[in-house]
Amino acid sequence: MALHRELLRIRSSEETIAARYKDQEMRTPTHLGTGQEAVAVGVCQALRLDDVVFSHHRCHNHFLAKGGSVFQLASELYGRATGCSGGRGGSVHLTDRERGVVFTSAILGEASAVATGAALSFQMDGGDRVAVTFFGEGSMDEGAIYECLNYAAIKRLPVLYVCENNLYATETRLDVRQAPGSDLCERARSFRLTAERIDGNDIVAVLEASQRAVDQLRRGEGPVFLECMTYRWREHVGPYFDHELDRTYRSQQEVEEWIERCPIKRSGERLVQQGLATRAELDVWAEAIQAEVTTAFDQARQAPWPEVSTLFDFV
Amino acid sequence: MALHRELLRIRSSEETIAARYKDQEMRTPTHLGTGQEAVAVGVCQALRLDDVVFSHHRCHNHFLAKGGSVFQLASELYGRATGCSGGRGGSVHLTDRERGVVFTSAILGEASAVATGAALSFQMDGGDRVAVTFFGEGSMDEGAIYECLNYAAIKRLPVLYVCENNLYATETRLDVRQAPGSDLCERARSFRLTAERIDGNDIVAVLEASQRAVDQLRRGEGPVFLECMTYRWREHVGPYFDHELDRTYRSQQEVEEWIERCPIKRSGERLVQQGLATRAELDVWAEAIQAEVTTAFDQARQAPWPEVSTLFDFV
Amino acid sequence: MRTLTYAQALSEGLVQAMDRDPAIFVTGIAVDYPSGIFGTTVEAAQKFGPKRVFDSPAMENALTGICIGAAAMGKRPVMVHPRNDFMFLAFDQLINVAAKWSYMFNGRTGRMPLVVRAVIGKGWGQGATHSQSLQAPLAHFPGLSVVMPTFPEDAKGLTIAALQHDGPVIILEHRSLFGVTGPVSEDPTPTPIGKAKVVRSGRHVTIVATSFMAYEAVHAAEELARQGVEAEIIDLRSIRPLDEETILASVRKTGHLVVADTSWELCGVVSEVAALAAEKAFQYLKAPVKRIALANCPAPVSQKLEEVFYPKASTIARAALATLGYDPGNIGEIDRMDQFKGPY
Amino acid sequence: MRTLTYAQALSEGLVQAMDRDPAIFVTGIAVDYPSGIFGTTVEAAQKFGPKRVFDSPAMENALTGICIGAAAMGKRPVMVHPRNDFMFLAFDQLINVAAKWSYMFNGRTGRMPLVVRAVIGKGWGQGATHSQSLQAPLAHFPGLSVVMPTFPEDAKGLTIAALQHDGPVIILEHRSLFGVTGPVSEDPTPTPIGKAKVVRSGRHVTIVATSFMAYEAVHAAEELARQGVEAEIIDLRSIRPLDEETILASVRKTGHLVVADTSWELCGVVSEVAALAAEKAFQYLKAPVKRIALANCPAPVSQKLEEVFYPKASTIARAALATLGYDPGNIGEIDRMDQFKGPY
Ligand SMILES: Cc1ncc(C[n+]2csc(CCOP(=O)(O)OP(=O)(O)O)c2C)c(N)n1
Ligand SMILES: Cc1ncc(C[n+]2csc(CCOP(=O)(O)OP(=O)(O)O)c2C)c(N)n1
Ligand SMILES: [Mg+2]
Ligand SMILES: [Mg+2]
Repeated sequence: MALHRELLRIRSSEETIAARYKDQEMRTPTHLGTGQEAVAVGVCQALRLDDVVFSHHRCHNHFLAKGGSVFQLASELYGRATGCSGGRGGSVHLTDRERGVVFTSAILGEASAVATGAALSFQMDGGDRVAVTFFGEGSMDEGAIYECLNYAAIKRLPVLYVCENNLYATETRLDVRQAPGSDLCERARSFRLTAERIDGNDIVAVLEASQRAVDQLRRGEGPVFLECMTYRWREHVGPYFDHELDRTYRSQQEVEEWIERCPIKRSGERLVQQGLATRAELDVWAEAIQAEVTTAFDQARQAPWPEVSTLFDFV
Repeated sequence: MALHRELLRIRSSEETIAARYKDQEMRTPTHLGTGQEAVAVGVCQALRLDDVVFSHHRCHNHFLAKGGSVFQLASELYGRATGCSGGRGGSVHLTDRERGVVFTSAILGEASAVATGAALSFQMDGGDRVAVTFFGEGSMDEGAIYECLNYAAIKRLPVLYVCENNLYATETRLDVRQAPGSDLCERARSFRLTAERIDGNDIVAVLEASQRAVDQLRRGEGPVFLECMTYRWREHVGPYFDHELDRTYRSQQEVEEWIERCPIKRSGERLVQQGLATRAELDVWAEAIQAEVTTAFDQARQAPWPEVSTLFDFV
Repeated sequence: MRTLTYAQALSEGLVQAMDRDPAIFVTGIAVDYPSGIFGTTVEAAQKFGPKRVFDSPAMENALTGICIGAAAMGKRPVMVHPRNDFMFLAFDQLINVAAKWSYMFNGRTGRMPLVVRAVIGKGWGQGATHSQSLQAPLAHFPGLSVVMPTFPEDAKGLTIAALQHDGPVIILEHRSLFGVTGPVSEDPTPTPIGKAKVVRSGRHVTIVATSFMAYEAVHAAEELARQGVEAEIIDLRSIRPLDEETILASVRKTGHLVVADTSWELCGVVSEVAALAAEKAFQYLKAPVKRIALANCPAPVSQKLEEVFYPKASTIARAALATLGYDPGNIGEIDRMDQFKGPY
Repeated sequence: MRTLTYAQALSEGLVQAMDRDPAIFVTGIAVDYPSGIFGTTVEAAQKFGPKRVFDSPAMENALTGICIGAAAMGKRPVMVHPRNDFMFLAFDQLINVAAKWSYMFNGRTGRMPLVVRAVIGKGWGQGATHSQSLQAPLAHFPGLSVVMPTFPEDAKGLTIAALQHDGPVIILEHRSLFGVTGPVSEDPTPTPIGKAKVVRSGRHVTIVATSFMAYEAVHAAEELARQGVEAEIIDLRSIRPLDEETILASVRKTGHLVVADTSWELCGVVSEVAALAAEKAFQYLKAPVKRIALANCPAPVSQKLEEVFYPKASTIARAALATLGYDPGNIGEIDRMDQFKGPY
């Protein structure tokens, strides 16, 4: 139930951004995670507060799932001083050290290397903290990721590589970026990582696989690669659905099939089947959460701008 | 027999460099290929004049095996205008376009990407030319190589990746650079290349594997990765044997075992067994070739320096 | 002459060059999209098809090497970076291979006709890693040509020139200029690489500027004219090779120099031009040179901070007045409202 | 005070810092070899063992990110590049991540105590891709500190300072200086980052130089003294932050400026310093500034070409005489014979 609430909180936040982004007041290129919430929530639920996560350009889900606040996210998008990064980082540069969100970056591969380094320091310190890096299958086009996988395997670092395979990099299909029959898990295994492909839209499947992975990491048995099959509902960057802008790189039918596999819908149905909640209750939760989110956004929009005098702070 | 002569020509050249380098007149960091000759000769014998090769810092073998001249190599090392690169490139920057030696580079990964691009242009032009890149297993530590393998496999480029696995990168053992049980061919296969590991000190094995590979490339059936197991006799850079400088990163015994597996000794024995030559004849060849090589080096040492007035040519 | 936008001019230059030279191909991420690098590769993709305009995985490092290899074999690759910030991943190939290619082998392995296009500068809230301008670090290295078209005619002209050049050329295109319109000749007239352009002549002060700052300088000059100051505006266009003569001739005439660039000051283009004057036109300088660059910090996202981070037309005008000893105070509201619409 | 070589000083600084701060570790290729980066990591490796000094695969890009991640979690990584030319592969992480780290998140994700050591400059016949000096491209970007020790005391002092700094610091160490000896204090005295040093004072001409060129400048000054010219030598030491005051104070005093750096001119350190004088000490300049840099081409290998490619003590001395209007002709044979022994 906590999981479902988390899914709802993220979904409402992203959809609220989608609605408000069109006002041209959030002046920061934004990549919405609608449709991929189960990966973020499933993985983060398997983590402790002192575990750390790193993410790429599509990072809102991960920031929120690890405990980041909607108000701080909204403030960051509005460029306000109350943003998680003081309004300086924007949509793609989120952080919340208290919650273990260390670093997100809009350049492919960067955050995965940084996460691998966090794991190196955890290993040096002993203890059983783990580092997680969320990235899209597009990062598997970059050489940097293989340097990371190799290094993590050599040193058996406690790092979890979570690849959200949503089939597209911007508007580019997999077949432009991988030879026929490619298997990302096989690549990871060739570097001697444990690797598993799962349904990224099934919150329970993600949670269970993450728990297995995190247990392995805490036992010091080497890094894990999780390939989570999922799908981005909206355009690559910006608030619209592709069909609203007549984009044709993927078919409307394909999009709708994936919307059918909505991770939240599935989570809700499961709760209902298991008698843990009624449809009515789910709707009540959804409305309550949407109300909280709306308030957070309204407050963020009223929040103060950064002082011009702070321009040179923290260079 | 031609193969054996080629092996001898390369061996004498490298050993002549080793002897003369100590005079401090070849002012260019030099990585000798002694012990690895069979890879260069076996692969290049499977190529046509209009095929092209690319190499890394340990490139003398490949330059010579593709038809480069000993005099031009020696001149390059002596920094003379008659060098293959006019004395500007030094040991690690050799070229001979007429013979199909395009580019060699001392920075890991560079030449493999450039070779992949040559193959792209061959594919665009139609025809059946192939590009070959020689590199050490150390390049498999760099992300760039995986970008190349992925790209070549996606486009089915006519490029042959020849990895000379001599077990060390400088003085670093494989276990520092690869997780236990790693298999470089498996990595290449995970990107959907055809991959094969062979005995790089067996000239016939290398030639046959190269012919199979080149046939596949000419047929447009996609790139091939050859892992050639071999061994560097002398120090990583410079003219000495490691034991002469009391280096301990590898055991004297290991070195001697590999010297036992000398590719030239094996090739000679094969010729004798097959009755194609007598030991005496082999020695005669060796002396004749050594004489030619000595002359080439003597001439190179007498060759003119580049004119100072040419400093700014070809910027 | 008909007017085109900067984006249309880039596109036309590319298409005309590809028409004449079948060795040219275009690759990089998103080049074959309907949105085609802000529209600049769309016509080329339609006209020449996937054999000559093709998408790629995100692999900046190796893809640069691949383009170099293709160029070595006789092609003229155009590699495009939707953001020049990604190009750091290609610096090894660009600087250690392409820039050295013809020199290091004494010309024996041929020339290196590689063209790299990259988008620089601010859109809105692009932040610290999607808004940089890498001309200075790139131009530092002999063997590369680095050009920065400001006006549509040069967007086309430098594209044409780069695609006729036989060494590597990097074309840096400013995001805020893509919509700017200007006259562009129909035929493929190259803009010479290594030649700056006096876009407005004047006798009181020389303003040397690059890319979007040259565009801003023109607005600044109009305001200055209203105040009786005749500024000579030099659009640098090429960073390497640098057109020393055009700069020095102007400084000798005006004795006053303001330099404005889209990047930072330290070891930047502004310092290069100022140093040139101090070394080779020293006797003619009547006042200290003035450098105008980005605030000395990474680029913030928040609009309130962006406003003070980026220099504007008014910054240039005030600096010009100051070097002339006039009161920089009374500059009218000359800065254009930012009309940019997201998301990028 | 006892004298140490530059290499010994680098080693001592590292060891003393590691003694005091258990968070420091050293990695990069070859750091644990018996030859340990020209001897500079050998004692550290022996004393602190493989947990704190460990070899790595050749993976400059990700390893830099890995060091950044470790630094973010409280370590003080020292990443070493046996040649700074390999560092291009790390530029994305260094410039887009490390340099932006603390600013882009408004300090909320902590500071970035990363130290990167890299060997620059000529050994012998290192050629175009193993002899560069990347201070200018790196210093261009706010968020990085870039230092270049010349004398052993600063080799130690800047190592100590870098390992106490809470932002990323890049230490560029010149290959030709490793054998140079000089007095070095026993205790861990940091050399302040951002402070240049007047290594010789004089009233006729200011010579601002970096790294090996500062070393050469000292020799030049001796010859100049023999000719009655008192040169003030400023060893820049830090490129970013740049010590404007020390430079300006000297220029105000002498009115003559020569700048010499180990890299190229265009958008280089020589231009930065010349521009600074032209902007902020203009009234005091009595003659054009003179920039001394590498020949405007990649580095050739052949000894005969290397001899004319690299500026030397005599180049500096002649330039100083020229700016003072004296005959630069009569400079004695002051250039030291190249004693370098191979292979690298
Ligand atoms: C090094 C680098 N190259 C290119 C880009 C441009 N870019 C931004 S997002 C993106 C696609 C990423 O796709 P993926 O990793 O699958 O993540 P998704 O957007 O699908 O969630 C690209 C190519 C970049 N940000 N960084
Ligand atoms: C990008 C890069 N990183 C590091 C180096 C330094 N380096 C030169 S040779 C070498 C080892 C290469 O080993 P390998 O590729 O196996 O070739 P081998 O020397 O064994 O023939 C290294 C690390 C380099 N040249 N380029
Ligand atoms: Mg994707
Ligand atoms: Mg090896």
